[in-house]
Amino acid sequence: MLLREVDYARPATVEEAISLLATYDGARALAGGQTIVNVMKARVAAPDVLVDLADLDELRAIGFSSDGLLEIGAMVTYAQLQGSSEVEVARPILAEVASTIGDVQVRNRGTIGGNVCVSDPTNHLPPLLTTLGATFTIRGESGERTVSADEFFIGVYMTAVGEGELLTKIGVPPSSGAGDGFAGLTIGKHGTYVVNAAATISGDAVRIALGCVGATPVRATAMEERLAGSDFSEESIRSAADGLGASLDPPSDVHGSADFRRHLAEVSAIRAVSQAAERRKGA
Amino acid sequence: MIVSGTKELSAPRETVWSVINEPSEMAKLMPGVESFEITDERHWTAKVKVPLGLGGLKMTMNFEKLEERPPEFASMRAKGQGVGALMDMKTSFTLSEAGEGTSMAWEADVKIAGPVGAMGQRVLQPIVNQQVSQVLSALEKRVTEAAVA
Amino acid sequence: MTTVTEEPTTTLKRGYVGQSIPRKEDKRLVQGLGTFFDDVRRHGMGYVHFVRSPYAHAKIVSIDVSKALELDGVYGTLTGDEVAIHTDPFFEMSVEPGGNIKDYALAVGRVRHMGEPVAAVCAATRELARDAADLIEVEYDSLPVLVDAAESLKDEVVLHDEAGSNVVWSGVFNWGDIDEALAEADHVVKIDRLHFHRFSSTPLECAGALVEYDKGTGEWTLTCNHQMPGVGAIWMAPALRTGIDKLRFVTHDIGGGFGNKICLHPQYVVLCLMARKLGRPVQWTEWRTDQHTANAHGNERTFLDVEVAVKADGTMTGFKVKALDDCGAFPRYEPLGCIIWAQVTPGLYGWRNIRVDFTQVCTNKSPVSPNRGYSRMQHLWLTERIIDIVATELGLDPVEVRKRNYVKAEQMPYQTPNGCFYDSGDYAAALDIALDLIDYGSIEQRRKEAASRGKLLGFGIGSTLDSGTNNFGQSTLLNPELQFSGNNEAASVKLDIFGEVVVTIGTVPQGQGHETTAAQVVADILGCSPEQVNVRRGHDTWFNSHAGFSGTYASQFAFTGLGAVKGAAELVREDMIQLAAAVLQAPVEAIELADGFARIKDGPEEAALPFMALGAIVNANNAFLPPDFNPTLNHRYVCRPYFGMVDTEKKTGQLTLTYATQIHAAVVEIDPETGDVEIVDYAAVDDCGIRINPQIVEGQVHGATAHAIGAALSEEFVYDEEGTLLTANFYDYHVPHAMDMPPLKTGAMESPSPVAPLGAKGMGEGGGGGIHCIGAAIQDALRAAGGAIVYTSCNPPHRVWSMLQDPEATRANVEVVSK
Amino acid sequence: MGVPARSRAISLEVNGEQVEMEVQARRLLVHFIRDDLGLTGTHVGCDTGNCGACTIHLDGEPVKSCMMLAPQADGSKIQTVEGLAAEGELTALQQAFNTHHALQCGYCTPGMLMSATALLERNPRPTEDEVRYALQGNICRCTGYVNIVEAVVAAGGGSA
Repeated sequence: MLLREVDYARPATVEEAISLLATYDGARALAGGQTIVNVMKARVAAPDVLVDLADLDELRAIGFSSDGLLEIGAMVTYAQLQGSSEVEVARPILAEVASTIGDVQVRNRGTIGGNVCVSDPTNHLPPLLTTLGATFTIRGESGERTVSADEFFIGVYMTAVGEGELLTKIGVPPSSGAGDGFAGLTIGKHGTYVVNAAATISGDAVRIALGCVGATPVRATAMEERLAGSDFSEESIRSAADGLGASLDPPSDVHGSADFRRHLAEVSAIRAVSQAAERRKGA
Repeated sequence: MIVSGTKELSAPRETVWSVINEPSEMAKLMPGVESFEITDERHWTAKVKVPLGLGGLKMTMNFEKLEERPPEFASMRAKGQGVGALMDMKTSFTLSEAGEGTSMAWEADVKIAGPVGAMGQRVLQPIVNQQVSQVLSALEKRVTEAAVA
Repeated sequence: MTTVTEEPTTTLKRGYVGQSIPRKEDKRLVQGLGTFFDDVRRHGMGYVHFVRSPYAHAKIVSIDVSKALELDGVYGTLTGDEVAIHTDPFFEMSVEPGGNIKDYALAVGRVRHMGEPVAAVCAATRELARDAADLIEVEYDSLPVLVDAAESLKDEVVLHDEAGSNVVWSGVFNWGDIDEALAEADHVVKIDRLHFHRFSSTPLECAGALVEYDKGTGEWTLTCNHQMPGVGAIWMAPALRTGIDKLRFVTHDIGGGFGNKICLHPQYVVLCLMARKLGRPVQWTEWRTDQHTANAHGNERTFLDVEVAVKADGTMTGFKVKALDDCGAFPRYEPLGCIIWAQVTPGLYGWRNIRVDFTQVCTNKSPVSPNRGYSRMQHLWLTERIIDIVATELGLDPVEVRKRNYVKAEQMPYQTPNGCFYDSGDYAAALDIALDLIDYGSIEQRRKEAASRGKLLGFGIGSTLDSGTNNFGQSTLLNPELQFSGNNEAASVKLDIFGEVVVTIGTVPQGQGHETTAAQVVADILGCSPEQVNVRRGHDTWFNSHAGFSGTYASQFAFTGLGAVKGAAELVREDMIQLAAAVLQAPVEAIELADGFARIKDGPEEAALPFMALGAIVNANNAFLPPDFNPTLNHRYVCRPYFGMVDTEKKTGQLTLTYATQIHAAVVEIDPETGDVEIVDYAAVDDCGIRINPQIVEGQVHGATAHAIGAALSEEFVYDEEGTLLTANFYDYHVPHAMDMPPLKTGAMESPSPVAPLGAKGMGEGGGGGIHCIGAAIQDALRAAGGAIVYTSCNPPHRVWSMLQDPEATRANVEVVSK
Repeated sequence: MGVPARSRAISLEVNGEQVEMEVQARRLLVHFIRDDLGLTGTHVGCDTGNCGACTIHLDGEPVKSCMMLAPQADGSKIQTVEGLAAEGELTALQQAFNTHHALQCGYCTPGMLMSATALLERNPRPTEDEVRYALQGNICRCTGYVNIVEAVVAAGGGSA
């Protein structure tokens, strides 16, 4: 409940934030703080310097890029995603999933950037953004780069955001008729996921990513291949999921054995794909 | 938690042995080692900071050599104490010749107690795997360099 | 939300008693103006932080506090060695071997559970105390860990060397003749193993205290949230080598207790030593993780080798069982749990032949402490599991089989095989109310409808008793040397100078609304409104309004607490009437107390004295009163219910006085693909006799139900084999939130207690009805998917899924031998 | 501006009054409110941000003050439970909590009130489901939420 001593800075610009992150050893960005403050309370991890991004308004914007990509600033809160007309128009699944993260208070503070940068395997957004084909823009002193989800999520609590770098925004392609689904089993309603799955069907192609079964979102590639061009009937979805569980090496914990997670991975994938199939245009 | 595996290394067994049996060499392979001190030939201490995105987990690790049968088998115990976590790890390596190279079978029994142990059930295994894979790729690089040198 | 209330049938005269008047406590609490112990500050106060063991079992090789002491702002430290020098081990209730256990305030030489306090440090701020704790270096040498009671029983590893065994207590309870009953039965149903899991009520406010030491008088003042200070003092004073008069407990508002704040004496002794050592006030606030890890779990109990005697018509005549109770690392309040269950030996049923072979052992887990439904809930779960397993195995209807076996209304008062008296109740009628509330007739139709959506629907009943006002004499069934028996509670009522009615109670409430209900009772007796009655918040030893075991526990406030309030108010009333009669020169029979006046019945308007006049006369203007007439308007009363003595040979006696009935019914839907259980309909019917304040009673029913639902579906303290608690916080120990809770339908009956002063039975603990009915409903739902038997009290999705995967594994646990 | 420091002079509005204080960077907002400002109505019920007993309004929105550092509140307006009945008159919601017996021990109540007040401000007549959704981040161990939900619905003029 009580933190170690820490230095705190609240930069006024993104450049200043990056410079602080690059200058100070053990500096970490502080976004909504809904994970990192808790971790610091337990003294499990202890950054030496917190760089509070609160004043960086440019990271709080939701808009569209010139080529129509939905661009979400890293400091956009879940509550903002819930209430955003841009998200509603371009990719409503983001608001739908955001509305089940944590609780009202957490959604008022927690940010999309924080969610992905924490890269906790139980988080909602990593698998979802993986299937949506999101891109992640990372800025450092030497410039800006944009990476895919596969490149972004490196491990538990590890992402492509390196020392002295900052995730500034996330780009999400608009649905354009695609159907998105998200399913899984939580501990209590809207609770932490035991296993989750996100699915996106765009034309004939389907992308499926599983959460809580590995260090990072796991793509169900075999299932995706089997479903390519399918009619997405319940039967074809179910048979495509066959063997998905066996292909995974999920962790065990108090909420489920590895076996239970293998099973839930199949169930979640089936449900996410079914939901996506129902929602795609012309379905 | 027991993690194990086999790693094929493209260096002669003696070279691999000389790296993994030398504390100062091993220290270079481990991620996040901030300082390193040899107490005697069987004991050494490292201060490490396990690099996690959230800010790093600081630990003081005390290593003890348990058994060695050059150039094929070594085991050691590492006890780590940090804020919020206690770690007790027993590892062993078995090296066998595989053509020009070496096949290394390794096993680690990792126990983590304290708040981290309770909080991190879901993530410890992936984190340990991450650490192990980093050590292994560093080892591969190091022994390959050593074999060339 | 539906609330159905049966119109109570009682002839008792009602005034404010019986009305749902809004609580007096609320005004301060809704403004954030309550005072909880952590809100209290003292000049120069230091904050205490405990250094806790990360190991479940280890020798302490060394403790080095020097680095902590070097930190600026650190006031001092305390270690187990100092504790061993300055205190004696706490009193143990058990006979040998458990009685030989040495339990100190801090670990001495060895730690026996994760989170056990090893050292304490005190500093100028909370943060500094924590910093300093991190600098205390403890070297441990780990020992083999026991996390399974059956393993403990082998004594291959022994936790307490001085006891020589992990067994705390064991004994056989044998009433009637179970061997004969089994021999004469048409069916014998055998169940190998049932497991009641570890959980606790986890009150939202954690434990803690502010402790001040007065060097001049040698007295300690503990501003705290201990819910049973009398018992706390009995443990603490001898350990501190002082008299009980040197310990003053003060409570204000307490953020929930549920029994989990009864065993705080180890931490409080540390605070007392620290306050004395440092010569300054010290305070400690427990964290949630510590509360979960190292304070107070409910008793975990395994039932082995159950055999039930059943007649061809479904009448059950008895059962036998081996109960193995796991009390964690130290007994503390135990082995009381080894007997408390016997208050409800037969549950609600008429079987007369019962044998319980009871053993309690230590393990390397958190110590236990009483927890809402203490020890009876575990036993009632057993009886309800027996009923439903027998029903499933023999194809009996769960409603019919209950009605056949319930004790009948006409049998009341009913003497149980072990000598307790069930005072009143009509279980079958209560069950009918519950069945109506959930529209029992439509279950099969709803089952079909759910099946069409791919869901498994199930229905279950939980019938329990909340036994109130316990007889401490039952402790002598465990240890005949113990000098405890009976029970009592005190209260004081006075009329002050300006006519204020002031009530002080000993009961240390933690949310049960005692200020309100006590005011209702006093208002009726003194003829004023509850607003005029000032019931002092909390407990203060210096009020002298408490008895030996004062506190809120064992569902007894309505009996002893209000009994004491009633007694004191009646004495004050007597004074007021006599005084008014003297002043108004009228016979006492002519005086009535009403509307804040003592007046002559049907007399002229001026023949009335306001309370203020009475208070002023006695306290300030009394020279004219005759020398032999001395009304005080200030009385303390002790309510001491009569129990009689227990028979330690036969293990019989009146262990408790009132029995409130709860009948719960649940309808659940299981998602067979995930094992997720959703409660789609729920009814709770409670009969606690006369309800002093029905709204408060209903609130207790809601709360007890929520605890049971949490326990049935998600709340579980799970340990790994190293003794690490895996559910040490609210992330992994999931308690129900507003979206998890189903709508609750409640119903009520009032079967007045013939033995209680106000006809009101103790209530509030409930009997874990939700645990039983949800387990039964899950078992019912699983009939359509392999027919697994529910063998544990906690069924989160992964466990339900396992039962769906391998129903045979659970069925192998049960065998029916029929003639 | 942006030099990292162990402490920070912060300035914020608390229940309508301006407060200025130097705080340690590591000080949790809830401890600042309770220990430094003496507003002890805001409670601490857990150490992981789950229970919501510490809920306050930050610039009008409910947040958990145990998951924020005090310096993060620099420049903001906060309201605590003590600010609800600032004029001494209970709000309709506070009154409904009393009438409907929506509290027992009262420890979760301040957080509940802050979450429910925020709900009623943006949705004056919430349904039962909306109330449950809005209160999901507040744990109560006494009431089973039944009367709390009922009180909030009633305060909004509806009936549960």
